Amino acid sequence: MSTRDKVLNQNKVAKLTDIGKLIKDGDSVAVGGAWLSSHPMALVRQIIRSGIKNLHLMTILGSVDIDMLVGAGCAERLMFSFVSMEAYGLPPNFRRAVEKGNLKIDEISGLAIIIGFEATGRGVPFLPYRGPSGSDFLKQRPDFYKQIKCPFTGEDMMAIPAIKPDVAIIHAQRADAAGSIQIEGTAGSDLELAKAAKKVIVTVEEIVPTDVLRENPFKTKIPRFYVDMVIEQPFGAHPTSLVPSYVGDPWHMMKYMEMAASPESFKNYLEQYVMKSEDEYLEAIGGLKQTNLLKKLAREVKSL
Amino acid sequence: MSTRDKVLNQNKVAKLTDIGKLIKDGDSVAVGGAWLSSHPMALVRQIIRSGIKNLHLMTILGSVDIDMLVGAGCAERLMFSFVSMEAYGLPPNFRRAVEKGNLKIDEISGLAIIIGFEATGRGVPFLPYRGPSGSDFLKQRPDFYKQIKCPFTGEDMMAIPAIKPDVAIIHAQRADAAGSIQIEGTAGSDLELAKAAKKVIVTVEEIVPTDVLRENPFKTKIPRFYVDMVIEQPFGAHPTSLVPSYVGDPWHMMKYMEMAASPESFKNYLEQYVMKSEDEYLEAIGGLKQTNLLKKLAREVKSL
Amino acid sequence: MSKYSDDYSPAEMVCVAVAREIEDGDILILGSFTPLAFVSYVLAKVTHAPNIMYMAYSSVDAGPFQLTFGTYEAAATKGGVARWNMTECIHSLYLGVGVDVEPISSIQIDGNGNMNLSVVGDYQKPMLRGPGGAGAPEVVKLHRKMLGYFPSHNKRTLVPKVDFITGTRWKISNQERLKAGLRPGPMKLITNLAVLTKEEEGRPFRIASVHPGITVNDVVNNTGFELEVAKDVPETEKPTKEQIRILREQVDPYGMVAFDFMPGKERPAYLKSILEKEIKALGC
Amino acid sequence: MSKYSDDYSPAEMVCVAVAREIEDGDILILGSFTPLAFVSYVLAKVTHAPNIMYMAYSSVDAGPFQLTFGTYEAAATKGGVARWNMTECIHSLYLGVGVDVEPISSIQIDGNGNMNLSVVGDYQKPMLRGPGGAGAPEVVKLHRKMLGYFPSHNKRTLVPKVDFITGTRWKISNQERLKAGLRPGPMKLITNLAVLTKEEEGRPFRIASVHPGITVNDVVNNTGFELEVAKDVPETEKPTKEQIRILREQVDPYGMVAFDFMPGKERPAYLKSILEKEIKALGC
Repeated sequence: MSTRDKVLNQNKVAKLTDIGKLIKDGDSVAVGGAWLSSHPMALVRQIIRSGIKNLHLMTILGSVDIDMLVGAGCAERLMFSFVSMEAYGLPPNFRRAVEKGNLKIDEISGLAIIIGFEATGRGVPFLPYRGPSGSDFLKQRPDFYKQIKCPFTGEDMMAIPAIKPDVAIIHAQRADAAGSIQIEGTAGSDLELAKAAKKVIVTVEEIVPTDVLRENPFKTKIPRFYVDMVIEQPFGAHPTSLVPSYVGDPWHMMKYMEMAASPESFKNYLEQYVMKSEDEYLEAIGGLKQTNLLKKLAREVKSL
Repeated sequence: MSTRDKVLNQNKVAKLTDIGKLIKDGDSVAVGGAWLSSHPMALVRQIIRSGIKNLHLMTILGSVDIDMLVGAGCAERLMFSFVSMEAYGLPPNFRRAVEKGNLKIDEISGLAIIIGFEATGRGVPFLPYRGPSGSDFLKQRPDFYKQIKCPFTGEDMMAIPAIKPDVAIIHAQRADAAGSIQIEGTAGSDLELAKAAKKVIVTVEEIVPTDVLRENPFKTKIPRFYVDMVIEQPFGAHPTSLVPSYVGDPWHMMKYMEMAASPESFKNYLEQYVMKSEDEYLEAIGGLKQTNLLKKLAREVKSL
Repeated sequence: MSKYSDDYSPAEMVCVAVAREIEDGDILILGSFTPLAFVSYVLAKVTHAPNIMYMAYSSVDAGPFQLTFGTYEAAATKGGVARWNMTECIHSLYLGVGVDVEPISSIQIDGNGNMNLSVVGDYQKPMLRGPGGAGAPEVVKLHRKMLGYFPSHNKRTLVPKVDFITGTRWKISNQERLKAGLRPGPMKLITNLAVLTKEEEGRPFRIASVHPGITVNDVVNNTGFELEVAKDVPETEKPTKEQIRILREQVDPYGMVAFDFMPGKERPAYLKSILEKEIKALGC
Repeated sequence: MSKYSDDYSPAEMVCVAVAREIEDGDILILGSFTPLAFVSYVLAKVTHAPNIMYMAYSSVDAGPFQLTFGTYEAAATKGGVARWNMTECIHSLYLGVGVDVEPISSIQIDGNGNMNLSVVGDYQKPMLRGPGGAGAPEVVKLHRKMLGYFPSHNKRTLVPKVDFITGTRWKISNQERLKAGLRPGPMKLITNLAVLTKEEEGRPFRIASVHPGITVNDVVNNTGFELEVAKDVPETEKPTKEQIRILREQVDPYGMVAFDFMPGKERPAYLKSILEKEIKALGC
């Protein structure tokens, strides 16, 4: 939608199965979240279910979201600064794909990729900063890192070009029907992804009346004029976390690592967990007992 | 203080009369607030009381704050994009000083001055944006506006240099003793002033335990490592507003306009309202009856 | 029976004309407080443009609110869905997604569309020092529509050449704007006499319409720069009875809109009378 | 009776050595979750550096919290005084006021201090594809101190020349850093065997200290690049009894710190055992 259409449309509520209207084969898709937090996993699973292919994925700090999309064969290309399972090890599908030469990669330093998304939202074709001098990225990607001089001080600065994804996918706590989004915990650079992308799809734990957002407008991080579609999907970040609502699911992450260890067993993972509805998924990962435990863990924290 | 000292110092609570430790004759002082909102008026009055002189004032959207400092003879120079009393007319002291040639001015476009402060906080010597093509400012201030080309697209962009005030003065709702600041209403670009200035002084309506800030961290706009001094001063923005706490005082603004109409009557204004303590000031403007009315007006709003 | 009203003030005429320039789906900014502009925005939002997104002060996506002199900022802030400061506003809206329209007034404007908010006379030793442009130097160029409004249409304001160019549209015709990477859009001046529009570089402002009761000559005689005058200049569409009713009953019950149209001397007394009414209404 | 402990694990030795590098008043970032680094930060904050300001996830100025595998992110977030997203973090902290130290590990590091988090082997057809650098390429250069930590000191990790330079200190000596507009600060590697430091371009890493029970030869034989060895290399200061007590009783009661030191195969079982204890403690 054009910005005008996003402003005019006050009812953006849709179902997961509607995402095919906005994500097409071959699109560049920026995936929200960071580390093992707040990734739009229900949307990731739906992309796989919908059989959308040849995506040019973009992530700042990716994890199981990227690994799953790569393992399911949805990605042709990946722009990233980091793809990690942290304590669980290296991302198995990502590793295999790159080591076998089955995935084209654009590896970029972490600050640069954030600044590239940010530039688009600010309406500038580039932004300067103090870049990663001495890194091989500079030799490898002269199209992405350009040395410029400050016109006032003469200092050498690094210029980064604006990055413009077709679609951004994000998961957050709360939205209204018009698409204003509240984020309470780990926000990554989801706001900058939303500003940079032509189309923005957000799943949320709950859709609420706008007056609920007005009660604490300080939590509203993405206003409605950036958003095309909102979908209510509780535990839409699982197995990653959405603090303070729930923690990540270490049991399922270990299960994932086991089953992603080989292409064959990963096929089974997709069948058992992904190629079914989100309701069935939540049952498969342990149902209410498990989701309640993850909520409880998010509350039962010990400050010193 | 160095950033390290700001981090180490967990008790920055001081009295208004302590500001002379941080603001010296001839300093460049960026004044917070915007339009007729959230200006640090108690600090402005204290600067006048303390007889601090030859200041290089900086404001984005200034008002009675700037007019009062100029009228009291504290300013040698002013960087600004706007100084207005809005519905009350033109700022009398500012007008007189400039028309008589008694104030050196650096007039700059509104977006440029914000971006100049922002650059300092981001650690860059300049930032690019789409500037005010065709404005006489470009001819007049080649030292402030420099045309550069995007190294990726070749587009012409305007570069703005980092602005680095010695001191920023700000008024806000709430702080803890360590100097983390909550802003609930009109925030201007106070955060960018705080990031840009070497020294930051903030008056607040109330100083509270840090746990109060943790209850709604989304309201905390300026973290403690930017702040040097916090001073509790209820109605420290009067006669400007601090919504949602209180509205501006139109009765006093009209009184100000009357008495600022001539240098002679403005002397009387300073004597009657400024050259005394803030407690006496609040009595002089109508005491509790008046301040309660301004609080009530801030609550009694009508949405349609 | 006509839907149009015959009982309206010049201020209400201009206010409604400005409101009509606002299209549903527009993104707007309530900047420096000018009662007429604020009233026009809210009137548009409660009538033909309910989905517009405006940012007022630090309040993003503020709701419609009643304009009173005491409470306008608090009212705009209370209804907001998000909070952004001025820095986030300029990058996200002015320079990012783009703002559609933001009515601006100035000390002087000339036939090239140059606006002066800085000085009358010599810049270094001015006869009158103005407030300065705030965001106008960028906004006049960047916004989709450029809308100037002038409560007093006269030759001291609409001048042959401004004494200082605080800001200017820079590119005017749609082709030129597109070439420069700017969104195409009209350039209009709404005054107490008429609506003027400029469509191309080098071509003078055209009288798009004259307000009821005003003649083309009134407009020409009070304008300091050349005007293009068509054979028959249409009359400006009058306010409807509904618009006037909503203005007076809901949006602007205290008549704030008249404020911009008063001589400076009369303003304080008028403000005080409005405040008295507000206080009474609050039961203080 | 000595204040030092003799009952500590290699992991606890490294954790305490990292914590000792944190000075009160430092600004720190808790980035990608590595239990040892997190434990070191919190240990420093509850012992010798109570005023440090760290940002964890989106939580600015987070408080000290107990490290558990289930709750570390929620705990860090809950204690925060403000919220910033990653974009605000990099401009305000990394590039603005400047961060003091952020311990980083890598797949390879060489004698020039080049770090490789990208690939082992050829970049295009790697034998091992690593996670990538996240902010490391910028951070290694920008932060006041560069602190690398390596749970397993061996020639596969400490290599003559890295296969790919993901990031590097760029300027090392204080003079060179000042000349380049960077804050001066040391460059240190803390491993399970020793503390290595590099003070100048062109000059090799020096063995600053060897951990108790480790010989200089152990260090030299397990390092793939040249080392400068002083006549008598001091022993690394042991953890104090107090530090070990606080580690085990308050900060890391489940022994998360040991995690980084385990072979990959043993990790899942260890995580499961930690989780079981946590759940039991919660009474679930």
